Amino acid sequence: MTPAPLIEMRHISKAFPGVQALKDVSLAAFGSEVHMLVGQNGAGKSTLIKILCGAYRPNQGEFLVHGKPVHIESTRDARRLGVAVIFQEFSLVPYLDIAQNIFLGREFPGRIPGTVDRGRLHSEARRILDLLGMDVDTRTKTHRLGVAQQQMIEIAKALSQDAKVLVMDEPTAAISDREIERLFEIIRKLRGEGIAIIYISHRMREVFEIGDRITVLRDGANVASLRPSETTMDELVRLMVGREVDTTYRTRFCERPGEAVLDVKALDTKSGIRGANLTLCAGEIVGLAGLVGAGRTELVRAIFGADTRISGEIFLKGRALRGSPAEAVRQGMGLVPENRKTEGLALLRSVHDNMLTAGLRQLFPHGWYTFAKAKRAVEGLIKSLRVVTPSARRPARFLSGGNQQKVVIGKWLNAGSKVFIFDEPTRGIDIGAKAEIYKLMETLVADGAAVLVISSELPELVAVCDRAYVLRNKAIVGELRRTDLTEENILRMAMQHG
Amino acid sequence: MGRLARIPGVAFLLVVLGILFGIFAGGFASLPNLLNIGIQSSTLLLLALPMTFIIMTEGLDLSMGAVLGLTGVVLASALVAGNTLIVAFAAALGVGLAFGIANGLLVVKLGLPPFVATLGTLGIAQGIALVMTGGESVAGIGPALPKLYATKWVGIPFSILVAALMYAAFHFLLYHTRFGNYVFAIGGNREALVLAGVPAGFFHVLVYALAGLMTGFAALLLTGRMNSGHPIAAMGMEFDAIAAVIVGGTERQRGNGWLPGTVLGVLAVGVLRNGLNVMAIQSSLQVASIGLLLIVALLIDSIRKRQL
Amino acid sequence: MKYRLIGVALIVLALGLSSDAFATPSNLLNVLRQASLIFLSASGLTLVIVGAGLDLSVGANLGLSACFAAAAIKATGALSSGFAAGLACGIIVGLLNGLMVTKLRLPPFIATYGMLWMLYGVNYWYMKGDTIYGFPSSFRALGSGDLLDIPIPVYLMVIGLLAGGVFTRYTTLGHEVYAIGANAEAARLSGIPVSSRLILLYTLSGAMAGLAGVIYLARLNSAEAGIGTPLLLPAIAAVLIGGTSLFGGSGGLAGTMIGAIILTLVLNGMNLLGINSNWQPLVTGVIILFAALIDSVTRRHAELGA
Amino acid sequence: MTFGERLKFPFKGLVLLTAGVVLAACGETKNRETIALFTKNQTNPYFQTVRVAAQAAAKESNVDIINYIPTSNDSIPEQMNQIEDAITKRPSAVVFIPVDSKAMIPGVEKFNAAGIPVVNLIDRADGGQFVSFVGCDDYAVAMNTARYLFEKMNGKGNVIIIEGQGGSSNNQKRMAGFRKALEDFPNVKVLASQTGNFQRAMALQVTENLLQAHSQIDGILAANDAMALGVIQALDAANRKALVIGLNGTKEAIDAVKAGKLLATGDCDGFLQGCMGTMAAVRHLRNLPVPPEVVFPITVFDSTNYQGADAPYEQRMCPKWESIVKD
Repeated sequence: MTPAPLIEMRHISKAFPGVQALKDVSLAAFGSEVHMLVGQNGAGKSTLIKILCGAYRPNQGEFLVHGKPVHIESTRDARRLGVAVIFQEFSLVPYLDIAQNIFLGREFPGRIPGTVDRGRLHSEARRILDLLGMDVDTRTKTHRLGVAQQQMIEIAKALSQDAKVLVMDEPTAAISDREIERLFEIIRKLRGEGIAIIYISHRMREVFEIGDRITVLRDGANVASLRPSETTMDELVRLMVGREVDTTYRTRFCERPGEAVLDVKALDTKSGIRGANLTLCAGEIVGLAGLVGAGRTELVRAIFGADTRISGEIFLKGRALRGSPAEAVRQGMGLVPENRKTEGLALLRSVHDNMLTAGLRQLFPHGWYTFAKAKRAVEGLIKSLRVVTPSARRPARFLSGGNQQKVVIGKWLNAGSKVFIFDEPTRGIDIGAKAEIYKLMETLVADGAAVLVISSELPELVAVCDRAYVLRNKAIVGELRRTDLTEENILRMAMQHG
Repeated sequence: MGRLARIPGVAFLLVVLGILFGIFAGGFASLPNLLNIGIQSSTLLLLALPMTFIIMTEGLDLSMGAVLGLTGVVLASALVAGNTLIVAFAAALGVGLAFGIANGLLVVKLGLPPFVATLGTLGIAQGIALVMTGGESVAGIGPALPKLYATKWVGIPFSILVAALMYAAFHFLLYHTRFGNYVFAIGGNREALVLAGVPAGFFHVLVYALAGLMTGFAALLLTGRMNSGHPIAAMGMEFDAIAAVIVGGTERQRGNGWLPGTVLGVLAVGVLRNGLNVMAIQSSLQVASIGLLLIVALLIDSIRKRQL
Repeated sequence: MKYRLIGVALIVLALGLSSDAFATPSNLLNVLRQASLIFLSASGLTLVIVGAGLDLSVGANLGLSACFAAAAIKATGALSSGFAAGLACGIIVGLLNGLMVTKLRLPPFIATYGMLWMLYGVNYWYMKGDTIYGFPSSFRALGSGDLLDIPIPVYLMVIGLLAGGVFTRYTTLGHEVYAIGANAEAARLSGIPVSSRLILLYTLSGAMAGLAGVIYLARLNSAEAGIGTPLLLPAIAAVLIGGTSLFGGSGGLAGTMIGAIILTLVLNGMNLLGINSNWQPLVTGVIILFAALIDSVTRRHAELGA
Repeated sequence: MTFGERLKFPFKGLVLLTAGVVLAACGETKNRETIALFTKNQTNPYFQTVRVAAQAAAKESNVDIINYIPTSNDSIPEQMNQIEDAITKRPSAVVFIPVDSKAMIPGVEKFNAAGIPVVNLIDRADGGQFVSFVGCDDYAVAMNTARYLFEKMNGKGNVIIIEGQGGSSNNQKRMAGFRKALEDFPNVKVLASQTGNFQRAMALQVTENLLQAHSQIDGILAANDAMALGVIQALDAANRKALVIGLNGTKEAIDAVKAGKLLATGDCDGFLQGCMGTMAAVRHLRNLPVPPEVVFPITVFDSTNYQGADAPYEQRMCPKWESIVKD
């Protein structure tokens, strides 16, 4: 008889205007267990954990702690019951220091009412940081910390609530493999201390590496709850997507690449890239692999002209680029940036307007904008890219991650780009949409375009690229042809020290 | 090292202006003149302190000048009607607080953009003040306020004392209380504050209420200084306060506030105006040099930011 | 937008009922003439705000352009030189604002607020407190004359409105401005040359302020250093009442025209009803809040409904 | 980036820039007596004439004039600051036009406390000790000019009044003068009384609106010349006729009288007051007798008697003190 769950949610339903987010969902968190919660975007995962931590209130459903019914009306109730959540967007205040961030809203009262007992605040923070093996000064302002350190502060925040149930929403999305390893060590340690961990992830490898139990959500309903040992990756994907998803992202590889479309020679940039050489031919999908911080984004931003270049040459279809995004776009280059929401789209504007942002000069060379032509171009792309949206007038804000990415790609198709740069195109996108995006890359390349893609998902890189460059601390350290393009080779090159 | 990188361009400007005026403007560096600068800048500082909190929470308050005019007139009229200074001051604080809370509710609860909401309350406050007084200044406020305003403690005039006390209070509020943490949080990551179970809306309204309250204190100084209340005496002071805060290094994004910078900003404007007056510089040049000061101070910051 | 039209209609109705002199065609034309001046000075500013910027130097720029235009006409006697001087001054100031915001990366609030003070300084120095007055009636007709008994400034407003409408809807440039306003970094990474577009916007704002200065000179038949000062807040109020959001990416010139008309209706109504003008800031403040409340309610409704 | 480096970079460019600005304008001589002249704002030509006159009078009696003009027009706190800053310079005497008659009393008391003699010019302050008040009697000038208008309207008809800025004392006195004149002409009917804030543009707009409301307006009283000229613009635009009067007797108004557009303007001439105010201060410094009040005879310039008053100010000379002050 497995022990009673620390906390349990039963028959939870939640509806937002126009959408039934959760239908009769149950979830149990058992002590000393990592409970993986998987499902596509929009399956209701984040809604479920927001209900668990009291940010949302369910329409129906009940909460049980050790089998006894309880009420969770607010984040305070959840915290009282020992539930702590780490969301994907960090909940850190940049200009407060680490201790102030950890105890935000739960400061130790000082002598004078309303004040904070700073001594105790910092000593407690120090204690928790030592627990996590972080030697950073608790007085450092968090805007000075790297992404990985901020991740650790989020965990410290949860531990400071001596949480019995720790919920983590895609914690490894933005950190390096070394840091992921460190995170898993801490998770195993917490599990050992009897803490129940609910772990949301898109990365199949993590599910099997650390998961003790898996719950699959699809379209707001429980689909399955099983042990990793009882299932395989393909079965999980099928459960999540509810239909057969051929994860074969790429059918035909490029045998005879066309002429060199992009040629980068001895590129040095202010952002730290040193002596990068790179070529990209028409019809090819070339990968850029490397650990977080290896400089892949810095490299492509310099190629695109978004960051300043110190020295070196960039040739696009034979023409030397002086180095501004406007010039790069005019010459047919398009960048699908790392963070869609801040650099790829204007969230408040409609799908229609977003899709036209880059292609205005291309569609209307003489400067006169006509609605009819614009509408035709956008409607065509919505159909061909299968963008799921009630109308072209809908603000981009209301689209799912996958559809937003398609709008960005549509933007570049409108601009007639021939060289596409994808920076982490499938981050935060569910399995179904991932496959579509890679299929899109294939059709682009088939029409003679060239694609340079950055991805931290090594299995995807291996499955999609004709060849790949590997970067390590801001320099290209090697190139892997199709034949020896394997995850092991990539990791070995990316991690080689010295 | 964090502290040093923090010093805004205006600090250097202040030092340079001080040295130059000390040399060229006879009598500038004398104690009475420095006290003058202190007195002249104290009212503006009372407005700039809460304005720092507002700008840190990505807000703006255009109504402070007009509300100061109104609270000044309320204070003067209450005194003329024979009330004691305490009662009159309480009335002024009440009116200021009411407008502060109104601004807060409009911006936080009704979601109006701060520029628009406070432009609206600017008109309302100015309108009430004008209608109350028919545009005339309110005189005959009796001896109580002037006596208080003229008091000195260890040679330090009343207005500088009030300004110093208020700075200490705001410094304590921002850096030593929970409320201060929440001001950083509202500007830096409001979502996180809500998720931490803190009533972020309440504290956000409090930020605007504080600004309204401070116009009551500023009214004490302004009416004391003029020995009368005037409906539109403080028009335009809110722009000077905003400029002083921004020049002082506080940024609208990410809750990057620095209270000492605001003091530097206020003093820079005060030193420049006083120095040019003492040197009897041609008035049109005085006007242009204020604009120049603002732009040069920001220029230094933007160049340094690009270097780091 | 339709809420604002209803707002205008309501005010016209209320004032028409309470004062018989109000609803006469000549008074309404008179209101249009006065509104067109606010519209002209606010039209360039509208586009800057659509591009998520701000231009506080509009009033001071208008005043300086008027003074230079006046001096030019007096010196050369040719009206065209007046236009040239006014526009040139406006354009140069706009260009400087644009360069400060883009190349020097100064926050627009402070850059244009600093420019405001510097322009006043130059204006006081240039005019030394004097007035330039007395201009040929052909020039004065620009401000106070009629054509087919419609005030000439109204034609300018209509032309400005049409030009603005064409620019924002039917030119790629106009769409780029909305893109920059909504998300400048995304626009830059979409190949839109953000800096040069912003410089164009600020220059345009300066040019319109310069043009408004010349028309103001024609209307007043004299130029002094301070004529621009009281015009900044009404221009900004007109843009905000018109529904153009300060966060950028939305709104337009049609809204600004309605905002200008609402503001003028208020003063016109109060003069006719003999209400003491001390009430004027109060009424304007209430209208600004009312227009903003309509906006936030409709936007919130749209969000929930979508 | 050590602190030294950081200081080095901005310091160089910065010092040159600011030093250049400040140095270009300084260089005051110390020895001669100095008179601090406080005027209300930068833009109203009326105060420019006062400044020009004061300069002329000062040159005659070789004293120096230092001008204190608020950067934002009619700003009370700023004039208060300028008073304190002026005291540090220890001027020999002060000629003072208060921005507000009540709010500036503490300022005048600061001069008195510092032992600096003050001549109150144009706007009578409601407190503080003065060597003398020099100015025209707003009340009487307004009354006479209004009477002149009503006589020209042979005592009947409709008029509208365009008021000055609410807070200023000379506006209150001028309105009182208009009201007194109205009492003597019972069947002159006031259709409306609205403010133009002493600004030409506002007066123009207000008049445009009032012309719509009232079809029959025979006379328009404006509290100063700038507004009167705005009224004239409105009348021209609406091609309406009305008898317009203004106050102050500025050169532009005199030209309008010459051109027949303006019926008359009450003489409260800035130039004369600038001269007499400065001379009063100089006489006091030379301990020559100065009467507590120097109020000018009231003349109403109309199409007949404007000669002499229309010469440009630069060429005009200050009259002899004795020609004005008959003790």
